[in-house]
Amino acid sequence: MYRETQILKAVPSNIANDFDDNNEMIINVGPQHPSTHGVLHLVITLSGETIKNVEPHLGYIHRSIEKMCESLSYRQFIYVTSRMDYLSSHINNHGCALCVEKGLQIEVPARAKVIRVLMDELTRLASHQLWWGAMAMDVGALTPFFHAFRERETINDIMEETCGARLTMNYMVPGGVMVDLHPNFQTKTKEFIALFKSKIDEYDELVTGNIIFQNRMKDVGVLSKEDAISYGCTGPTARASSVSCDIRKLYPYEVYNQLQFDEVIETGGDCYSRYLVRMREMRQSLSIVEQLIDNIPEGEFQAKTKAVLKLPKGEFYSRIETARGEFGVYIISEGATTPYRIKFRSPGFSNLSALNHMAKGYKIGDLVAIMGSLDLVIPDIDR
Amino acid sequence: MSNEELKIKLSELFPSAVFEEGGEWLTFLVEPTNWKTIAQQLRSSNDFDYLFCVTGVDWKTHLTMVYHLTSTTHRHTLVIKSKLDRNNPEIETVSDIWRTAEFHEREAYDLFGVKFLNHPDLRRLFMTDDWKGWPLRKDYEDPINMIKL
Amino acid sequence: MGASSLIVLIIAAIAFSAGGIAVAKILVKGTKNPQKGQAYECGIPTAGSSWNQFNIGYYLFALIFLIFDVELIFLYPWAVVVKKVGMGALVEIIIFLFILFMGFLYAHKKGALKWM
Amino acid sequence: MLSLESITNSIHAWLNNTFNPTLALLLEFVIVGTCAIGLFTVLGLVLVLMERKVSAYMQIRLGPNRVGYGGSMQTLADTLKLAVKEGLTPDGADKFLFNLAPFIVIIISMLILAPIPFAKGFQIWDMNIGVLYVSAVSSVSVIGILMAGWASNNKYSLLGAMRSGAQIVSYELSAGLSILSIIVLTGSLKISDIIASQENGWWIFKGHIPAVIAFVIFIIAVTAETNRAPFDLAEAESELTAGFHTEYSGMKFALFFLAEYVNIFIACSLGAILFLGGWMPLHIGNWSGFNHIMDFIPSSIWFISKVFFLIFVIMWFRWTFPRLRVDQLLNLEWKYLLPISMFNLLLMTLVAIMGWHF
Amino acid sequence: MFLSDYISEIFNATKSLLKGMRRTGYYFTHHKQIITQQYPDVKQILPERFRGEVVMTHDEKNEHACTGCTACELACPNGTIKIITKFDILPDGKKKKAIDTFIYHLELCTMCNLCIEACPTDAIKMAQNFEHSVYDRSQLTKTLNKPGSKIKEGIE
Repeated sequence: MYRETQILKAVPSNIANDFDDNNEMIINVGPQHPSTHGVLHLVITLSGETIKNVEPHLGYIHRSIEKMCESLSYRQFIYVTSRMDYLSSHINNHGCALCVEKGLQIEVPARAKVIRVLMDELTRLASHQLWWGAMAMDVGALTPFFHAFRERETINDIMEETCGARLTMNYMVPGGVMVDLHPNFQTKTKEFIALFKSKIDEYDELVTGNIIFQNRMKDVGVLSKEDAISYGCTGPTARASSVSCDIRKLYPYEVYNQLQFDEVIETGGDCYSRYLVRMREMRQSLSIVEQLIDNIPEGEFQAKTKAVLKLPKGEFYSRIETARGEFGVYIISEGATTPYRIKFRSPGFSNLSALNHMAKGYKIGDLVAIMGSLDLVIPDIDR
Repeated sequence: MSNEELKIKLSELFPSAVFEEGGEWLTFLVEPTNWKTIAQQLRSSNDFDYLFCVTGVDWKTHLTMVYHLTSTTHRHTLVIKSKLDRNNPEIETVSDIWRTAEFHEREAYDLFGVKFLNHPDLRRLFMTDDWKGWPLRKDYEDPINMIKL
Repeated sequence: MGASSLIVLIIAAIAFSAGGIAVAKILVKGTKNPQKGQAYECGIPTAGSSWNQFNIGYYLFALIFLIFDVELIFLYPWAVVVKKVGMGALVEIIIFLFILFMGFLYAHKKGALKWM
Repeated sequence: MLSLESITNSIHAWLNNTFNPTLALLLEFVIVGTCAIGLFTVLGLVLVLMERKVSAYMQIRLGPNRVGYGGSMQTLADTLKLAVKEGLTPDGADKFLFNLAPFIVIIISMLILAPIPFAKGFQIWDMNIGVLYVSAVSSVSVIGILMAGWASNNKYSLLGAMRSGAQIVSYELSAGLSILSIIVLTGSLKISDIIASQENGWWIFKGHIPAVIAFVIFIIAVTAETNRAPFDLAEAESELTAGFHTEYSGMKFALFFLAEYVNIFIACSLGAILFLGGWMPLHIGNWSGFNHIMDFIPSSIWFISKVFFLIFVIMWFRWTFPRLRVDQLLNLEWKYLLPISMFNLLLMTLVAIMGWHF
Repeated sequence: MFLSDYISEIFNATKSLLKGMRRTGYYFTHHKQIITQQYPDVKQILPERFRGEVVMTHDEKNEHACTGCTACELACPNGTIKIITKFDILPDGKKKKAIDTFIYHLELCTMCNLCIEACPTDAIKMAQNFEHSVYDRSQLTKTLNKPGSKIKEGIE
C-alpha cells in the first residue's frame, strides 16, 4: 500500500562538488537528531566548528494537507489543520473557521467570540511553555522542560474538559465553537492564572537570569529588521527584530480590538530578544485571559448555519496570529461544497527560510540555540 | 491606503495595468514576462516590502501564480496574479527582491511544476529529487499514495 | 602494596572490560546488514570520510595549554618545599609566574586563545 | 573497634602465615583485583541510580521506581539490557582503535583508584607522589576519548573528541593550580600526609579565603575534566547526538558510561582528600566532647559521605545549568579561572609562608 | 575600573548561577511538588467530553437509536465509519430500513467529533477509553451495534 522506503541520497550534487576543500565538512543534522524537534533535516557545511552553510531539507512528514482539503467539505477540512502546527492547533482551526465565515458572511455570536479568544490565548500560553522548556533543553538545561510541562499540563486539562482533546482539539466550527464551555472552565482557568503567575517568576530565576544561558543567547543569530521583513518572518521571530507584525493588533479579529494588551517588540534581533519576546508574550496572554475570564457573555455559542456549507465563487484570505506567527488561509472557491484550492501560509515555513542567513558564521552550538529560538514545528513547515 | 487609492496610484505607475474586481484586496494581473520589472517597481516605489504568501493555482486550462504583497509601513495589501501556460509554466523569480520567495517558489515548483527563471536553487523541496509529476495539479494521479474516499 | 598493584589493577581492568564484552558476545547473536554497519549521521548516509584534515584551532589550543601544563609540573617540586625555603620561594614563584603570565598574554595578543 | 584497616591487616597476616610468601602475594593480588572490580561495579550501579534520582527530584518527578524497592535495581536491569545488546562496530571504523578505546578508558579510571584512601589505612598504594599521580593519570583518559571519537569515523564523534581533547587539557591547568595551593600548605604530595595534616581541621576551613577559592575552582575544573554538564561538550546531546560515543553500543557503551561515573568519583575523592580532610572526621577546635562523638563515626563513612556530597554538587550543576559553548568554555578558562588561580596560588604561598593559616 | 568590573562580573555571574541552583535545590528537597502520575496503578478519570473512541449506546433492552441514516458516514472526513443497511420486514408487511452492521475503523479515526455532531438521534457518542493498543491492526476495526440489537421504538 505504501511506497517502499526510498534509499536517500547522501547530499545533493551541487553541494558535493564543493567538498574538495579539505577544511570543510558536511554534516547532517536530522531527521533523527535531538535538537531538531521532529524530522527536520539540515545539511550543514562546517569549517572546524563554524557554520558555512545550512540547507534545510523538508518533506519528511509532508502529508499534502492542501491536496487533502480539496476533497473535504468546509466543515471537515478544519480538523486537518490541527495536524499542521499541533502546538497551536486551536488557532489554526480558528483561522480556517474565520476564512469560511468570511466567505459565508456569518456573524459569530458574542459568546463564541470570547470563547475563541480565550482558547487561543490558552493555546498560545501552552505553546510558549513547551517552547520555553525545549529551548532550555536545546542549550543543555534539561530540568526546565519538566517544569514547563507542569504548567502546560494544567492548560491541557482545561482543554480536555471543554474541548474533549488535549492536543488536536477541532473545537472551532464555522459559526462558533463546537460545544459550550464546561461548567468548571472558569474556576479551573482562574486556578491556572494564579498558579502560572507564581511560576513564571521561577522561569526567570531558572533560565532567563542564568549567566550561561544569557551568554549562549546574546548576539547569536542576529536578524536585522530589513532581513526579517525580506524573509517574511512573522510572530515572535520578527517582533524580536522590531518588526511590528502582530495580526491581533494590525488586523484585529474577534474581540481583540476591545482588549488591553501590548504588542511585544524587542530590538535586538538575536536569540535572546526572541526569547524575551516570548516570555513577555506569555504575560500578555495571561492578562488577556484574565480580562476575559470574568466577562464571558451569555448566549449562543454557535451561529445557525446550513447543514451543507457552500462558499460563493471567489477568493477568501484570512490571517491569524498563531504562537509562531502569521497563519494565513487562502481559499479559492468555485461555489462547490469543497474548496477548489486551499493554501495555508504557515509561519514556520518563512521563519525557517531565514535560518541559513541567521546561522552563517556561528558555531554548531549556536545553530541549536537559533533553531530553538525560532520555535519550529516541523509539521507546520511540511504541511 | 485604501484599495481605490492604491488602484489609482498603480494605474499611474503602470498605464497598461489590468485589475480584477471583487475580493478583499486589490488584485493586479501581470504578464509573466514583465513581472520582474513590475516587482522591482512595486518594491522600490510603493514600499511593498513584505511578501507573505506565494502560491500557484491549477485552473485545468492554465496555471496562476498568486503573490500576496503588503507594506509594513503603509499597511496596504496587493494581490498579484499571473497567468502561466500549463504545459510550460515559466516566470521570473523574485527571490532576489523578497528573499522569502526563494522557499515559496521552490514549493510552487515542487507542487505545480512552475519553473522560476534565474532562481538560485530550484530543486524539489518536499518531494524527493526523483519524484515524477506535480502533486497539486488537478490531474495528478498517484495510485499508491492517494486513497480515494 | 607497591607499584606491582598498578599491574594488578591494569589486569583487573582488562579482565573486567573483556569479561563484559565477552558476556555480551556470548549472549547476543547479532545480525549484520549494510545499513547496520553505516556510521550514524541522523539516518543519512555520510558524505565522504570524516578522517579529513581538521581545523587547526583545536590543535593550536591544545598545544598552548600543553606548554602551560608542562610549566605547571615544574611548580610541583617547588610547592613541596615552599614552607622550608620561606620568603625566597615566594619571590621566585612571583618571577616564574610573571614570565608565564607574560607568555600567556602574548598568546592572547596573538589570538591563539580565540576559538576558530 | 573493627575498622577496615584492621581487617586488611589481619587478612594480610593470615595469608602470610598460612601460605608461602609468593602464593600469599598472588592471593593478595587476586583479592585486590576482585575488590577493585567489585568497587567499580558498585560505584557504577550506585552513581547511575543516584544521578537518576537526583535529576528526577529536581525535575519534580519520581524517577526509577519500579525495579526493586524505590527503583534500586533499575541500574542492574539497565546493565543487563546493555549486556544483551549487540555491540556494533561500524564498517568504516578503524576496528582496532575502536575496540581498544573502551579498554583504555577503563584501565585509566581503574589505575587512579590506586592511591585513593577509602578509610584510614585502607589504600591500595600510598605512593609518595600520590596527588601528582592522580592528576597525571586522569588526564590520560582523554586519549581514550580521542581514540574513540577518531576511530568511529563519524563526524559527530570526531567533533566531540576534538572538543574534549582541547577542553580536558586546558582545565587540567586550573585544576593543577588549585591542587598546588593545597600542596603549598601540606608540603607533601603523599596522600596520607595530606590527610594527616588535616587532623585538627580541614584545609577548606584552615586555609582562609584562598582555600575556598581554590576549592571552587577545583570543583569547576573537575566538572569540566570529567566532561560533565555544563561542560559536557564532548557528548553534547543536542548538538552532537552523543559526541564521542555515538557509535558505541551494548557493553562497549556501558564501559564508557561506567568510566565516566568512576572518574567523577575519583575526582570528587581527590577534592575530599585535599579540601575536606579525606577520611578525617569533623573536628571543631578544642571542643573535645563534639570531637569525640565525631571520632566514633567510622573513617570510611566520613570519606564516602564527603565524596558523595561533592558528587551531589556536581550533579546539581548538571541538572541546573545550560551547556556552555565551545569558545565560552575557553573564555572561562583563560579569562577567569587561570588568572584567578594563579593569583590565588601566590596568595596561598604568602599565607603558608607567613603561617597565617590555622 | 577594570578590576572592579571584573570582580562585579564574577559576582553577578555567581549570583545568577546560585539562584538557579536554589530553585532546583528547592524542588530536590520538596518532594510534595512531584507531579508524576503512576499511570497503570493510578488511572486518571477522564472528563466526560474526552474523545477516546466512538461507541453506540445500547440500553438494557439491547436497543440503540441508530436509524442508519448515514449522516455520520458523510460527516466523517476520512472514511472511518461504514454503515451497512438492511431492510427489516415489519409485521404489517412494510419494509423498514435498519442497520445491519455499523463498522467503525478506529485506526483511521482522528476523534474530530464531527460524526457525533452530525447524528440526528444521538445514537453514537464518544467514550473515554484511551487504551487502544493492540497487536494486530485488524482488531481496531469494530462493529458498534451489538449482536441482536435493534432500534428503539419511536425513533425515525
